[in-house]
Amino acid sequence: MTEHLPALQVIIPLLLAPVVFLFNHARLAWILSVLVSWVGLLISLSLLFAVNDGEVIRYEFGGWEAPYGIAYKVDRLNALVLLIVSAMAAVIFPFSWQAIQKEIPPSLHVIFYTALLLCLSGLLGMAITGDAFNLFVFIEISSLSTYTLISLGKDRRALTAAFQYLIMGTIGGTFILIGVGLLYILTGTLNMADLALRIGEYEAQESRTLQAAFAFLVVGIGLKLAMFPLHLWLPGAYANAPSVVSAFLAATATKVAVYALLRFLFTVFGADYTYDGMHIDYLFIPLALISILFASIVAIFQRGLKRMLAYSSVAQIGYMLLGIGLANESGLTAATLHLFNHALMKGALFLVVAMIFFRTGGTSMRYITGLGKEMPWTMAAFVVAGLSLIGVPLTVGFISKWYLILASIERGWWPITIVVLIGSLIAVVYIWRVVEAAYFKPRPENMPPVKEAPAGMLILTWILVAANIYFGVNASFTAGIAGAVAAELLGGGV
Amino acid sequence: MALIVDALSWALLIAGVVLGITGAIGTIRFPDFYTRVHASSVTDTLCALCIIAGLILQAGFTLVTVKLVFILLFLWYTSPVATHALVRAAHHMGLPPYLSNNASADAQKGKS
Amino acid sequence: MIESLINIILFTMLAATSLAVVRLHNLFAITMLFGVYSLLSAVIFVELDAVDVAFTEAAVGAGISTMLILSTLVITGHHEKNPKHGPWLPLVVVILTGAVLAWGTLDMPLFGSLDNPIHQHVAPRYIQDSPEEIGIPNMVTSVLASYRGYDTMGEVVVVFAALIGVLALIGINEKKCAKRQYSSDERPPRPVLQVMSKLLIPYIMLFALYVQFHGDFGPGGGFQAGVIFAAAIILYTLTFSLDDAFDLISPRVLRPLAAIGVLIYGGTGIVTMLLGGTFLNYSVLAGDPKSGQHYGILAIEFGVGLTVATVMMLIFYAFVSRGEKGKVE
Amino acid sequence: MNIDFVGLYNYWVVIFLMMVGFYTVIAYDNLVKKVVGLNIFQTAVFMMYISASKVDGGSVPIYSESIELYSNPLPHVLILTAIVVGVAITALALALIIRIKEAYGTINEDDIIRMDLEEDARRDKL
Repeated sequence: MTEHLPALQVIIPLLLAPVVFLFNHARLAWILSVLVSWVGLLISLSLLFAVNDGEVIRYEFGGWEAPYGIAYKVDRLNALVLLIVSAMAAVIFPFSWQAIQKEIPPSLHVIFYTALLLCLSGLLGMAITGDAFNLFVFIEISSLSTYTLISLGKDRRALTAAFQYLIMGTIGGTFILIGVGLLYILTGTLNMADLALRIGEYEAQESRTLQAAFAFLVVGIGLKLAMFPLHLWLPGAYANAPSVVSAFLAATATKVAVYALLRFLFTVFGADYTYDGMHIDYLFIPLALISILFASIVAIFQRGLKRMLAYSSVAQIGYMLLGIGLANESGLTAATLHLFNHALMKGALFLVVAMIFFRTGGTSMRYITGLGKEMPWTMAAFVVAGLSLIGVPLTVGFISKWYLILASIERGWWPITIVVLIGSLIAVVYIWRVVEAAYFKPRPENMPPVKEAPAGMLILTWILVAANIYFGVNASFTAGIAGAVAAELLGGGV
Repeated sequence: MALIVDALSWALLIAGVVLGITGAIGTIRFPDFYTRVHASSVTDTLCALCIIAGLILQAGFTLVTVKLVFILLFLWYTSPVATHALVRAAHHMGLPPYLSNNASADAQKGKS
Repeated sequence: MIESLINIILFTMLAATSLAVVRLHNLFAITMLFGVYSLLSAVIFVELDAVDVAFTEAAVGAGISTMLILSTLVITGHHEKNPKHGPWLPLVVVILTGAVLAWGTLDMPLFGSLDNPIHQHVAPRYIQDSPEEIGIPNMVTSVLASYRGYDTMGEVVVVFAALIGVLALIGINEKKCAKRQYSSDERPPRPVLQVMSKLLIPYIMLFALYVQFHGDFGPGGGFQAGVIFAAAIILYTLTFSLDDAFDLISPRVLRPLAAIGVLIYGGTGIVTMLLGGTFLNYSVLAGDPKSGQHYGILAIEFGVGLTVATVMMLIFYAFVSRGEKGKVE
Repeated sequence: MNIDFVGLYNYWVVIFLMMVGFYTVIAYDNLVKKVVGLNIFQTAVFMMYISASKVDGGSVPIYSESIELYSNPLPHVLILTAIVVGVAITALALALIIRIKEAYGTINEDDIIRMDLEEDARRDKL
């Protein structure tokens, strides 16, 4: 059965979604989803270990060889992203049961889990496929289920947020479809590896059609990953979705989109064309710097905790784009590493938010005030994950920023270092606002007393918090993979 | 013989096209909803007959002929019903027909 | 020459229709014009040899989409407010983007030329070998169901995901109306419509079955068949009433069927895996690869048809019951 | 540069349609109209793929012994999938619009934004 692992990674959650819907029993749906997420984690771990020495696993659907049929191709980058998605699912799915009891009406629990499984399989399918059109199909599976999940939020704004995301996401998806179509018109193939081989001729000619395809793909994927001027959907969506959904999306969805960007820029178009032909660094570096500063500052002024973290996500995506823009191995290592690290910290932070909502019924500053004494473990988790977000040494956040600073110095652009540091300082400000409210202000009189969050939820959150510290202290495993991925991406080749 | 069939078929096709255009012009130019529906029904009936008959003559007697005849039958079956449903719905919504000169003001109001 | 002329005229008509859609303010009129736009697209698809696509566009764009927009308008009202801000900024953005794109097309491979790379690399294999390898004449069905069968499975899952979304958002209100079908003044009997649609519905269903099973030889397949089958039930609902339709096919029956359709598709893949092939490799289903392909395609097309038909009916039920009976309790 | 009008006309109309759809999405406030615009935008892309699949003198890609030249079947398959994705998105968007109408009483984006801002202002007073 081991040769089927790449297919099983996606197919198990994909087919369990209708099964869950068929049984129509909420608790069973949850148990099945949790089992699936754990099996998925095992599969992605074994895939990662299988490809860690540089081997590439291929899987051909329908038995048709690569350019004729659809093929999966797993290398280190795929395996890392698969691990991020399935690890986050493995923590967040068990967490979800208690969290949704207060946020989603019971009649919709089965539908919630069906949509969650579809979203998981969509993201996994995006991260593993080696076929450009298949990527589009899985983008749409994950997007449709994401719109559904966001609209389940309690406030009516969840509806408008979902609608706005639907419009922008569909435009993004259609742009990707146009980009893929133009590539197909030029080369006659849809397989990414095959595209990479056949595209060289047009790169040399400076074909306008190829440039258009490049632009469409960057803008389309940029919409999906909330690249700075295209990020407008993200704050509303994360702020109004049910907390578990925010946690899952913040930890995985944008990461997979960044992966898709890396795949197109480096595997399909190749590093030479991306940097020397299209000068993507001149686009990404300014955008990244603006988004780091702008989104971080906006985050300070947010009333709600979720909205604040959402803007912080936009800033963090800026760090990843900066890593890509710096165009050297350390920069790409930083970007790849930050995929993993940001998933850990944002996952932990949003789970804390979910616990606060679970106990207090709200997440704006009013509800957080004085919580330090009432929910000590929850707030402690927030502090540690917050330190990681700032980039304090011994946390994962520090490792990513370390590589970024290294990359900017290598490139000789030391002012960028200063911007990265300023970004961290602003992060200190917005994390401190929460800490100050929680620890140094008394609980308002009119708020009802609260208890500590349930042990099960706490344990799962602290697993992520512990991972923040573990991979911050011992970064050799993640940095090793990220470094190898960066070398592979820059070296071109498939 | 082939020439006669061809000529006949082209005559039918051209007649069909003329009827179709007549219907289209009527749909745009007639004064109110009910008369417009009346104009458009020309395209569903005689125009469709002429064009399909013309096509049958072009295709010769094969399986395609049978299919074309079926299309014509279903068209004749469904479009009067659809027109009926349309007009009936309009009538129930209270859209007054365009009658004589003193009623025309009301019709204009109903349309806008 | 005459072909290029037809092509240019049709495309120009399409552009004109799209402009008309944008400039109107009555949403009912916009919806109907959008249906016209879809039908016109379908005609263009036929003219460009894409008969399967034309079939789907006619059934989906002109049929289902228009239907859904109309049933939404029943709830939301159909008058558009005049926009308060001026159209200039978006217009400038759009014209600039369009100009850049048009500049980008100038070195595109020209329309219709056989030398284009798109016709050279992968496509000839499908055209030359698929009648031999798969054993069915319709190449679109071969590619859809076998070479790129995994994409089609994704497509079925997308349809299923849409159902999940619609059920999560508006649900289906199964509560019966208190016998108002034929007695009240606002909904008088409709003898002509009811008799005629009773006569028509069996033929529509028969045609759906024909499209389902004839998809190997001519245009058609599970998706189109599913939509046509759903259209029969939609016609019944419109001419009789939602309660009658619920009596005929209850949403409680349809919901599990929608999931089962996806599972039939995926299950076929699992079976091929267990028999030693890769996922969706139908060749292992029988001793002879060609008949294996045949069985596989039959099975998955059935799954597609089942899911699409049930999902379309359920989505329609959800929209109409929201309009007629209000919120789900 | 010598521009081939007939060979590129389809792509220009595709761009025109895309821009019409795009304009409808960004310039109008009515949510239903936005969805219609989105559909036009998507249909434009379908046209692009299908135009590229056509071979002059080619025939419908259904095998027959008397036919030599066929149009390319692969874009047809891709667009079948894309059409289905399009209708799925339309259904979901319309369901969202119904809920928005019930929650806000309007489907005009300007009004919705205004109501949200007013709500924010009320919450600030708390």
